[in-house]
Amino acid sequence: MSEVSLAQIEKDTVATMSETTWRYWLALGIALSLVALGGWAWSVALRQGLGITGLNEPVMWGALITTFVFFIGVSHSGTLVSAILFFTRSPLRAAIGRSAEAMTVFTIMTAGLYPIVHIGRSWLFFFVLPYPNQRQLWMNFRSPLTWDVFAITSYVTVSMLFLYMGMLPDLALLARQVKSWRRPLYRVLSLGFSGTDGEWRIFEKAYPIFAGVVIPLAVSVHSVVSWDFAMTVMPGWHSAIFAPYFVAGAIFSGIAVAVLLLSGLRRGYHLERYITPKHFDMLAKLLLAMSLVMTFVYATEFFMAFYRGSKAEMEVFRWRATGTYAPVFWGVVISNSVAPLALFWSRARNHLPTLITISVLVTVGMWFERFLFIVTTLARSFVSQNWGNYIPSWKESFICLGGFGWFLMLFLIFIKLFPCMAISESMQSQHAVDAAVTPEASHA
Amino acid sequence: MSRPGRSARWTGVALALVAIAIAFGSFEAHPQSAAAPVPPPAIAEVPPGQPSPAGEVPFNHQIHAGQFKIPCLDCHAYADKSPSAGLPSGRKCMGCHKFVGKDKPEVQILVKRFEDGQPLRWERVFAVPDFIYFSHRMHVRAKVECKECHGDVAAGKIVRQEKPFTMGRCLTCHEERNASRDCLVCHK
Amino acid sequence: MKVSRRGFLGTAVGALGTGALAGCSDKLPRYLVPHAIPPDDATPGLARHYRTVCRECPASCGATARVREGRAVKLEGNPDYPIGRGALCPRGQASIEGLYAPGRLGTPRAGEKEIDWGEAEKQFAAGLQRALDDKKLVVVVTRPETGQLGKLFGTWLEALGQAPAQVVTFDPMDRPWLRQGQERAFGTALRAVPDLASAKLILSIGDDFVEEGSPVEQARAFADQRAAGGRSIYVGPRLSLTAAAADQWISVEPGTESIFVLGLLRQVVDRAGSRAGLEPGTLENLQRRLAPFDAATVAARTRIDPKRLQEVATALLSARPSLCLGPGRAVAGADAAALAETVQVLNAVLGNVGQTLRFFPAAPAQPSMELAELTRKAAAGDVGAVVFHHADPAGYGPVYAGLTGALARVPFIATFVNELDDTARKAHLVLPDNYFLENWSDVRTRPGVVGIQQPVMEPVLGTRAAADEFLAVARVLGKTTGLPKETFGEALRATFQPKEIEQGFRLEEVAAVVPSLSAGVLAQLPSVVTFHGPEQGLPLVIAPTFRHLDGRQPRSALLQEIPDPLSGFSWTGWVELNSTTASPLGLKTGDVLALEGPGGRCELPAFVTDSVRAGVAAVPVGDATALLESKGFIGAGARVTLRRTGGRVERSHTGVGGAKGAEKLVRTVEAPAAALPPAVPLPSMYPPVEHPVHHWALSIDLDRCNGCGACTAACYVENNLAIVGADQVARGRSMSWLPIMADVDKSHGTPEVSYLPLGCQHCTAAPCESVCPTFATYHTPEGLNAQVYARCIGTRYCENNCPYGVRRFNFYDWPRAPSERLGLNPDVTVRERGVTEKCTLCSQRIRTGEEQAKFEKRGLRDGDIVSACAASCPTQAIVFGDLKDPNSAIARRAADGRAYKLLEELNTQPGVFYLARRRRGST
Amino acid sequence: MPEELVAVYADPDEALRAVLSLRDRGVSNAQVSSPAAFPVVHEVEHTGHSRALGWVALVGGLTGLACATALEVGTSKALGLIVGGKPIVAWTAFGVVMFELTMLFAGASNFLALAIFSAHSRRKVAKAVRDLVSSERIVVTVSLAGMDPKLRDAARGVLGGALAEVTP
Repeated sequence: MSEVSLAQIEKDTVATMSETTWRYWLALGIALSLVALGGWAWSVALRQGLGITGLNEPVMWGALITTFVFFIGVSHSGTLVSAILFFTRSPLRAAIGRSAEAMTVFTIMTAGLYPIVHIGRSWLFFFVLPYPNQRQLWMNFRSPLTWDVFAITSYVTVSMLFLYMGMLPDLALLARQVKSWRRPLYRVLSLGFSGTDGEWRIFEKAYPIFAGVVIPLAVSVHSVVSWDFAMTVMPGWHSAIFAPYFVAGAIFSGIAVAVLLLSGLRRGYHLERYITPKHFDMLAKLLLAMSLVMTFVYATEFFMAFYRGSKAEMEVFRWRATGTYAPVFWGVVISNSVAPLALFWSRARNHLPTLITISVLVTVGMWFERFLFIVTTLARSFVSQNWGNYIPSWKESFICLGGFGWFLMLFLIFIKLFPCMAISESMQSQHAVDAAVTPEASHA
Repeated sequence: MSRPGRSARWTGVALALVAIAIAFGSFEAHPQSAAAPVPPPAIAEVPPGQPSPAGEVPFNHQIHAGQFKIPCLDCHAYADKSPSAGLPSGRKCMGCHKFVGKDKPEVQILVKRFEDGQPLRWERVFAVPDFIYFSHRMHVRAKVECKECHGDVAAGKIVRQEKPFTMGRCLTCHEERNASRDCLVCHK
Repeated sequence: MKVSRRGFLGTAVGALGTGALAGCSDKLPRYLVPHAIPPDDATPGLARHYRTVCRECPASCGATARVREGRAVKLEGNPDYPIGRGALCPRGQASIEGLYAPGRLGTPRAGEKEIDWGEAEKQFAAGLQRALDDKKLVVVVTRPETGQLGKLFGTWLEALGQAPAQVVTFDPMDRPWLRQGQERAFGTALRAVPDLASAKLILSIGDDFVEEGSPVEQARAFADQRAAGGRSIYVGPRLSLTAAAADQWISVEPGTESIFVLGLLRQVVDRAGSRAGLEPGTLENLQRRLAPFDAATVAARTRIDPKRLQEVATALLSARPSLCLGPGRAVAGADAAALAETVQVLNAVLGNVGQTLRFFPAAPAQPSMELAELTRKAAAGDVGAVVFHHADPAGYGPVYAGLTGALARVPFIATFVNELDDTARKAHLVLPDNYFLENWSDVRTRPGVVGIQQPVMEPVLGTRAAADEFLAVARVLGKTTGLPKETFGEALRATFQPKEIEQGFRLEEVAAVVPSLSAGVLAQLPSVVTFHGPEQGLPLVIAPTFRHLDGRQPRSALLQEIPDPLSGFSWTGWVELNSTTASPLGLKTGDVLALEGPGGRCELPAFVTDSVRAGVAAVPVGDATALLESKGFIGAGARVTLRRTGGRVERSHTGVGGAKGAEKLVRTVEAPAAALPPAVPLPSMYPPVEHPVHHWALSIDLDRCNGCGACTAACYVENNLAIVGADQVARGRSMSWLPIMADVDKSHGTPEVSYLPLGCQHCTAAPCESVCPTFATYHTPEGLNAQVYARCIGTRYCENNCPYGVRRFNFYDWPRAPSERLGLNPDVTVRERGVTEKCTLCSQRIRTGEEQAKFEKRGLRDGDIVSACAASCPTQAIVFGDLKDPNSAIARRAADGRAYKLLEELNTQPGVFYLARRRRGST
Repeated sequence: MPEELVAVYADPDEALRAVLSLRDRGVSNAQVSSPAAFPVVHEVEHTGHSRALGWVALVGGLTGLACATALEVGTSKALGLIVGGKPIVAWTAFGVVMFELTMLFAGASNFLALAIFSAHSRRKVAKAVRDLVSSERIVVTVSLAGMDPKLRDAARGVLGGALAEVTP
């Protein structure tokens, strides 16, 4: 970080909220269009039934569940990366932590919609919630879907609190600085936080505890989502590797999406001073590491299938690589395993267009990777008479696109309402940097 | 805010509107290849406590069951034999009304319909949803009083569903009487 | 003509009967309407059962109709009736659909105009009067009416002053060559009753007796024969259900089946002729006539291994008594009567006559007229009026083109129908008859058995009994000599005892006769089938299927919806081509082909398979009629050309099992008595689940199952399964709870096909249950895997975690016509969209049965409760019962060495178990 | 006569120097209000509930665990439905929801504790003073009430140039 005055940090951050460029409106317009499209498609599904999707007899889960798993995955790295950077005292966190956390909250809010969209009777979704009712009925706590309900609601609650907690000092600061309608909003939301030394002590004690809660929760959530599949008996799903595989995949896709969001923010709001090549370099290294992990997982899956000798499982994996979806499979291998290898070269890591390209590939690749393992298992399970195929219908794809629009919309609204960089934390780390440059100043 | 920014805002809004228009217009216009949209099935429920019209003849339970103390099973004759309790046939009504109450206008409707060989139509008051199997005869056999579910029909002129037929009520009673609480006992 | 299901829905249905009490649709009625005068025998809420006869085909199995609130809701077999013995075929199961079909006619029509019955009778009388005035013939064309109705037609004609013989029996699926062959072999007209069950070896010359004839009876007898260790050989061009159930399938060069049989006969006569008890002259005659058919010649002409012929002959000679049947439709050419004669000679030489082939004197022939004669006379303008009675020659395309054309010269045509058919479209007057479940009649399909068809409900629509209209018009004309004064039903009823009506039939003593071969037998040897039509075409093989059994496309949406078990096509016919025939043309299954035959053309999707002989094209009978020339019979002898249209038809499922890399679901044991290796109990973390009182279960014997699909159809009717239409079936959204899966084993050379009804396995450790978040599916204390629709939110997680893939999802609220709603089973709810459903083991029947037993203060007996599939299974392959009852039939089956469970290694502990198929290998 | 000295610093280091020199001179009751957790906030003597935070989270987590256990065992027993051949009380399966609720309750109680304890601790500093804080204003206050006059002077001396007028 170059020489930036503390006031400049605040000014630049406030600018992201108050100054609205044409790029912002364009992005918001696209987001809203996608939401409208997805909302319309969903309304058709609600009125007519899930027959409007491409789902069929063997393949009962498709693009909608893929999108759910994908967004849960993306949600992972935000909070997780932020919390891990916090514990490693990384100076990089200040600039990117907030957007990463916001990304988590909004992706999980998006992901949470999909189970509701994809069930046959969306209007009875409340059947999975624990509440005393006249039917005297409860949910089945043995079902991974029930675990999902708890895991996701816990995770979204905790992630929101985590985001909010980290934002308290900023909100307090802004409540005193900004005018207009924002002022009462920030005042209320800041919960009276004023930056007294006592509060800082409590804050600095509470925040690590919270971050400590967040990390295992984040790991558990994607494990639970993986258990939606691993707890079944289906070939290709029933595997102990699934939890770590999903967590790794989640971080992988999350980092890719974080790269895209950050580069967008940086470009849109000229935050080059804060979101620096160092950040991208770090993310690129992480991306590369996760890519290697994913490659290892893919190899392990195949190895296990053929080593174990289960006929059905061998067939699923053989078909995945050579059957109807073989082009998708090899596309996924290229985007998730081969393309990120370029990041071994520091020139690729520091060349933003390359990194963005790889991130886009990984984002798309991870969506299809989820699609593949969901669909190939279902289409090729035990009873060969039931083998089938699945292609998402247009309306179904619109609902999926709607999710991307929804996420983007929430994120864009967020950056207009709240600081997308941690002001307080940035000032703190800027000060630490300054102090390191002139050590005599701090220890006089 | 600069000028290009403002125009861009309108561009964005316009883009969204166009997208919505495309979404609703062009796609809706396509013929539905699949099944036609069918509204979710509604169960014609009579809300509890609502007085319900008594069909063609304003039948008075107060007189029949209250004043004259005619047992329920005399008219709802299948309640101890069949899952369905049944309504009295025209002939059954005429069994008495051949002789009594012939001057009353309600009875005259009955007599007229019977002589024409036409059935009477009654408004439904009590109903369980289609997915529920309820056997009157097993409940009569278990000595469940009619009024435990149907309320004191002899007390009012017009029968109304005083308490809702909720699953919780069924379950509580089944539990108290040690009857089966297996789902398939009632759900069909 | 294809019946579009969606097309049904716009049709308005007339006023429906009142008196309905129970709700059986998804919307409860607002009003309750009790009877003015209650029927004596009906209690609302309880089912009544009436014995009657199924009239879907001339086999006329006994049937029991279950009637709820005055509406027939399900047809079962009549367990006491000697022919069906409690089972029904899929057509019989689907027949109830016709009662509530949206296309049913309720009002008479004159041309396009709907008229009332008074006007209809007036026009009917006027048409007949004109014919009488013009001194022209009045002819009745009827479907086979073997009982008193058939006699009534003669009496009626006589009363009109016509010859009683002017009755034409129209039965396109009749196989007259079988009767003619018998008559030629034994010299007299006889009625043959084969006894399949006691034959040690059955040789079928293309006779698809599981599909045609009296399928329920024959299928059961065949299964019994197999169970008793009998063997069977099928000679024909196509692996039909019958061929698949047989131990060996031999396909000879198309058309040379007669050579094969002659060669076989020579082998048999050479080796055992002297011991056959034939008259010396006959034997000599046979030897002389059969001399040219030595093994080498036959092998060369039929293109089979010469050893094969000797093997078959040896098998026939060593397994006595045997039974030779045929020729069936698939191999019957113009000279089929001679081939049938040869087959009977074979039976006689093998000593089967009187053993497995019993003969009865043929019933005294009703005076009748041949169809050809009618055609001739009509064309000559001698016919003044034709009254059709459930006969639709125009529906068979070119086959009866002669008659159809000649009808144009008939001034008055009236027809009695249930639904508008092609003949009715040409008729001047269309009179809607009651459905057979609303009518009185009787049938004599078998010497000694009279089936009584009694109405089980009031007519749904404003139809009238055809017989009564015949009487009414006679009264209008004032010509009632010899005709009953009362209604036909009353007259018929008076001829039976009440007890007979209650049991649904009357038995009569008939003595069997043992005929001997006539001396001049085989005076004319059967010739090879000659194929007409385009030179470069392929011989056309007619494939009898359940769905197309009456030779037309079925009107029944249910029959259309159920896929053919081997080809996987539903809502369409198909053309079977061997892969060696199809691959040079680059054809794949589903490619639409235009077929051109001597009589016409049609378009059908290809089914590329090894289950048909190379170099032929096999087409289901309903589609094949469009290709045949006007010969008046449906059989072999046509040649068809194939041309690709570029279209595609997708199938409901990917096809059959047995693919490389697939799990093998059908298990087989070699040799009749062999058992499977005992299953190793798998360890579990959890204590075993107890079933305190009952453990309801299903067992399916794969050795008995022939894939007919009666269980599937019965399940549809019993459980209100939705019929989703061609488009949705092709998308894989069929709602069948018990589809028939085929398993093809090619490891022994010729493909061996087994059929596997695959419904919910009712696992004790069901993977579907533990994943449902709302407890919509769980394990009941009685061993069922229950599905509570009201609690289901449609996550479809259960469907994903079902290794058997038997759960179904309601993608839409499937449309049902208002009239179809009347036929719904009120004991089963209609599932709304977004809900998962699957086989419940007929939980409604279990509930009703248990309630009834409790109400009567008694225990349950084995057989008190039977699931719809088990009740309908013609071969008794499916048995339902309580595993906790050690004396139950199912408990005995569970102890069988062939018992196994599907995908046992997953430790799902299914409640449904299968008995392995017995493989006997080839001869 | 103001009861409180209020000094405003633009530079966190200056504020730190001021606080340190106040401490050197025996003034120990200085309070700092800062927009960020600069080192200066750690140099002030502190009394508060921060130690209790961990315990609150622990208790919250245990409450969540207890709630989950009660919910799962209680409802499963009440329904008594057998699914998948598993026991009614299936601990392995119940573990997941127990974990999730433990974490949820721990996090939520930690957050609540933060809100409550912060509110409690900031009552020592006047609101008008807190409102001065901004990115360029770090406020150091010294309460003069009951203070030795010598120390008052020392404090005034240290804070001298940075003193601001505050109208309460």
